[in-house]
Amino acid sequence: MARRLDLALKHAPLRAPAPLFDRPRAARGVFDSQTGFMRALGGVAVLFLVALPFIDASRYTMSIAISALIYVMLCMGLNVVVGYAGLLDLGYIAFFAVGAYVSGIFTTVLGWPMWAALPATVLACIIAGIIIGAPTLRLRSDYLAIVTLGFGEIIRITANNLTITGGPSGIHGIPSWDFFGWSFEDGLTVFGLEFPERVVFYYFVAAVVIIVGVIGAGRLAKGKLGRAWKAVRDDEDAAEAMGINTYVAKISAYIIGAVWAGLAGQLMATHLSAISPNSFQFLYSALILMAVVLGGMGSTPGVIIGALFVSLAPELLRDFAEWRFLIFGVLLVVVMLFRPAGLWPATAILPWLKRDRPQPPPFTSATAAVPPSVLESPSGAPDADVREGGRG
Amino acid sequence: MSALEVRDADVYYGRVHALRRLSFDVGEGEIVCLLGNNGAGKSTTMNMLSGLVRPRSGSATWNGVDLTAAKPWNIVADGLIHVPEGRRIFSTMTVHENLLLGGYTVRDRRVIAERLDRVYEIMPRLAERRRQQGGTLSGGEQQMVAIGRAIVGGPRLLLLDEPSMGLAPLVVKQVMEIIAAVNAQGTTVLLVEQNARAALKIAHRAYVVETGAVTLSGTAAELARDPRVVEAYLGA
Amino acid sequence: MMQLIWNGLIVGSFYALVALGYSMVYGIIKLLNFAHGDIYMLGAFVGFFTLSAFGISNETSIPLLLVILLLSMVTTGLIGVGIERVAYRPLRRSPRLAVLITAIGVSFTLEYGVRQIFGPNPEAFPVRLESTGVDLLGMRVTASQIVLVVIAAGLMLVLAHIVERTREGRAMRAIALDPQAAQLMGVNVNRVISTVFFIGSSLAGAAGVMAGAYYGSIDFLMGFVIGLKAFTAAVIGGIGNLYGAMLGGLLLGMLESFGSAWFGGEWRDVFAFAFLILFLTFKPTGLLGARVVERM
Amino acid sequence: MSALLEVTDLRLQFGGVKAVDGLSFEVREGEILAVIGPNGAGKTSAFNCISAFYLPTSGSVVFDGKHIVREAPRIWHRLRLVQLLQSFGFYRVLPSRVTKWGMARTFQNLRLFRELSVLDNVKTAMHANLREGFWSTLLHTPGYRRAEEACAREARGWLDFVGYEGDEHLYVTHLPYGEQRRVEIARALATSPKLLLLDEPAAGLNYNEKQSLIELIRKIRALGVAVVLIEHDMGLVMKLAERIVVLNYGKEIADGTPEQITSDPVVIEAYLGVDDEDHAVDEARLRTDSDAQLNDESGSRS
Repeated sequence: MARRLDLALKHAPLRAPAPLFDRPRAARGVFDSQTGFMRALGGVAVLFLVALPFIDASRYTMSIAISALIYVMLCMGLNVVVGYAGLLDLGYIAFFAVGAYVSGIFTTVLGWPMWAALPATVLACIIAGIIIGAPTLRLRSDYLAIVTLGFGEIIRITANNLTITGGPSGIHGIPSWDFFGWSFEDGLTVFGLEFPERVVFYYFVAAVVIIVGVIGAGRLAKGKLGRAWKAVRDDEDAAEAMGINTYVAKISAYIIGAVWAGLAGQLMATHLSAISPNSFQFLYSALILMAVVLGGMGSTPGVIIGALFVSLAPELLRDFAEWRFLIFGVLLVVVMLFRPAGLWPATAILPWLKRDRPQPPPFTSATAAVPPSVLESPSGAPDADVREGGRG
Repeated sequence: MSALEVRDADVYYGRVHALRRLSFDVGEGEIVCLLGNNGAGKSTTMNMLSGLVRPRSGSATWNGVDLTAAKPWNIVADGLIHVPEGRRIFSTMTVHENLLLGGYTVRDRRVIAERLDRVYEIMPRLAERRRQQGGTLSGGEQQMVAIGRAIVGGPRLLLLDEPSMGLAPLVVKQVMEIIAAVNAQGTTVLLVEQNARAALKIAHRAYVVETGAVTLSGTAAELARDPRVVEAYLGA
Repeated sequence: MMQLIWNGLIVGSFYALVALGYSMVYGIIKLLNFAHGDIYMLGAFVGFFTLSAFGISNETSIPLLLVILLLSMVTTGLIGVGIERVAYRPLRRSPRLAVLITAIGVSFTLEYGVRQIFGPNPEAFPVRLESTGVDLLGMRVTASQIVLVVIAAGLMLVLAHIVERTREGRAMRAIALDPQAAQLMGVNVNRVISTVFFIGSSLAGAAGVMAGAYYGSIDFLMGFVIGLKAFTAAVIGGIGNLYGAMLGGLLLGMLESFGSAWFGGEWRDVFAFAFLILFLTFKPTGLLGARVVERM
Repeated sequence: MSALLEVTDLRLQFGGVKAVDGLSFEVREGEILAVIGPNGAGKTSAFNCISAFYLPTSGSVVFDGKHIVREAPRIWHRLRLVQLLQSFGFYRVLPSRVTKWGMARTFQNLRLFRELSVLDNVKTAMHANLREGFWSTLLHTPGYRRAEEACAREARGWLDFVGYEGDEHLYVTHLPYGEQRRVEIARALATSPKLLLLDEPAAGLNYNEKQSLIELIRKIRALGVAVVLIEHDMGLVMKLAERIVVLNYGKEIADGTPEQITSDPVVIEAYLGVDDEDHAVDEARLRTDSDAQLNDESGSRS
């Protein structure tokens, strides 16, 4: 067993001595562990996703649901960049645009089927991620914000001015998904059940992509790459000192974020069958960022909640649609002032698990056998933890 | 009657307990020294006195004024001036501008001019370099600017945080002479030092601070002979 | 050629005025005040509101413009101080990302607040400047343009005097270098920061009124692009450096003027942003900015 | 024994300030070396150069036969593009690479990853040694699970080694200061180093904690890891170090065993200070008497 584990590590000059004692295994139940509960919650969410069309398959509901799912996908991607890697991206919608336009151009101008445009979309997004990532690697967070914003504007204005992108009116007649001669347009009858609405198919495609996207981003965040991102976010120098190439870590965060947004862009292009530069204004970058921040940067459930809030709020508050950006603006300030980590912070512990957490242990050391000197503080408990504050 | 009284001060940085019921006094006209290693809580004490951090409990009063409630700028205006660790002079401003900033709380231009003259008199080296940018000075000169800046503010109590830090022994001696001279002109001095040897030479009384609390106190001469101090701070 | 330079100078002086506030605020609390461009927009709307309230429209009087300018400057200055007090001061010890996001929130609030009050459509600015011009050294110069450049230059000179020569200006520079040490000099940091916000915001407000009078129409999103451009200008000049901000503003104005002439007006913004990105990649400290040694 | 780290004529300038000014020393395999000197003498700057965080103005640093300072071709110097290229990782060794070569470090003011748990902090340090790809992470292949398990096991091993007995899932900010110091050392060890640089590891620790730190550093040495520490606490240095390098003004002024250092007049003048009972500062006396007093002092101690 131990040997098999060793193979999972590269050869290194120094290995840790075997653990001295077994630490208690983490609980695995639904209600007595954080991960168990989150998994159960995820399962419920997936069930709900699958069940929704059977509850209400009206065009309106499905359409809203699809756009909400697209928001979730976008937010999960931005969450990788902002929440995990700590890189503020204010032009995130540009990657969405790249995905939508690339798939739109490949299918309408070149006449490729939609599934064939998929690799092209991903590739274009990877390139876009590198283009924006590379020059910004050494910039400070605030410069980064402006550079990404500028990048977003460049993409939008370019799309507005080029002929291949259809100029201000955009691209129309983007085909839907089709497989081996059968298209979503055709409808389908399975075992006597009729699926006439293409929008329902889109819903399922979107749901599958989003489930994969959410789980994938979550898994990446827990592995080696995710730890590297979080380390870069918390302390870049310390991350370098731990052997993490921070350039690579940052670029990879950009690329993953770009690919997620690109996939969302392709979903949207096929869903609406038309795209135009107006859908890619700075406003939307800000909205997605807002969703991530409101929900809780770096927290999957938080980000999903934020995305659903931002996408569904205008529908629920139809009468206040005019006010929504004002409300969002105020909300953003208020959340930052009073709950800077968001509604469901990444560091949140389920309330009923909190009391099980042991308190920080008192300083115990078998080696401290030497009696304290006369200079030792008379009141000083052995767990003294003094630190000079003013040092920088 | 002590000019400065600190009683049972507790300071926390987040969960870190930096000062633990720290108490000491400084009398009018004295040089009192706080000795201790890195991280013992000396700079925290200074920051508490100048209003940069607030104690969670305990008191610090100066001539009856409660320092724990006052704003840093009011404390300075009252003549309690803190020369911070690492000198912290304004590197892209000239020596003269640095000194002028020291007189920020002084409204009367004549008073400022008078004090500037005094600073240039005590530290003629600064007069030579008055147009030079602070960042280009040597460590010793920067320390002089930092002290001079405080003098222009008209201190009644001078808080000096590690004035000898990073200075050559000869320069340390000069700086200590300047401090003694300032004190001789009637300014009370609270000196925080790791360099116990240099500090105990000019101080009247001293306290040893460890892990945020006073562990020993006495006159400078007593402490310089105390075997525990010799072992920990004077001996090598 | 001369015409391009002159046009660049006009646009550049707007950029420079807004960039100054950006740069001052950044220099003193290291915050990219995203809402700064919207203060410019507010300046224009304050002028519009006051003039409309008095029923004035289509005036061309310069004294009236100056009165409105002053009024807008005071109002936007106070709004700037208020924003700092409410939204930024409580976050002074927070991570920079949090403050930056707050600033975006403030920007949204201002933009869509104005939209709720004045509506989404552009409004005609009531005071215009006559645009009959004279030919001078091969360029067409109008009286209004000269007035604008003179006002902008005057404001910048006053600001330079305050920062370089006065006690408060010294305190500002000190806070920018080391806020804690400045506090130990007896500087009331909160008050000085408020002053900086007042000055920066009133300059942006002045630029807004001038832009309204110059272009004739104002709308609630007019601050967004100029905010970006002003930031670009501040960065090109070296953020935190006042002369840098002026220089950067004028330079960017020229660049755009030539860029539009060469590549076509629709590519003007692409040109400006691409220049910013390249510039930051190769010289993040800007033209006059100090090299920052990152201490560990 | 051969030298593990060789520093030759290292110089570092910030603007006009010479932070490190011609420093040379070497570290042999498996020894404990202390670097002492007054505050601001350039110790931390030298550390930062050695671990490749700062690019020295000149000089060479060779670790385990590999050069940490790289020379750029002259043309780039002429074009003044060296800094730009270096900031993108050309003509320099990134600190992460140095860590992979086997040099680990801690920081003067604790720099743990604040939003990661204790265990994740240590796991992060194993980044370079973990066989874990993009697809295996996405698909949770058996290889990924094994790597994660091995990583956790190794991390726990290091936590046990440094004597951390608390909950591994706590956020580091919830730990007392002394425990955080331990976790930081565990994290540095998890990079699997041959040389460990400790920057003021005892700052802010109380007496008991210092004693256990001494034990810990001895244990680390017993693993065959060389340790270099910057420290102010002379008591700790004297107990631990086999060799001491004394810096002043960025220059090395002495190098020797603790006994040699305490009796070196140059060191005493620059750092340890001279025992001068008189209150009045008397320069002449200080110069003439210092040697005699020193001899007294060292005599009485030994």
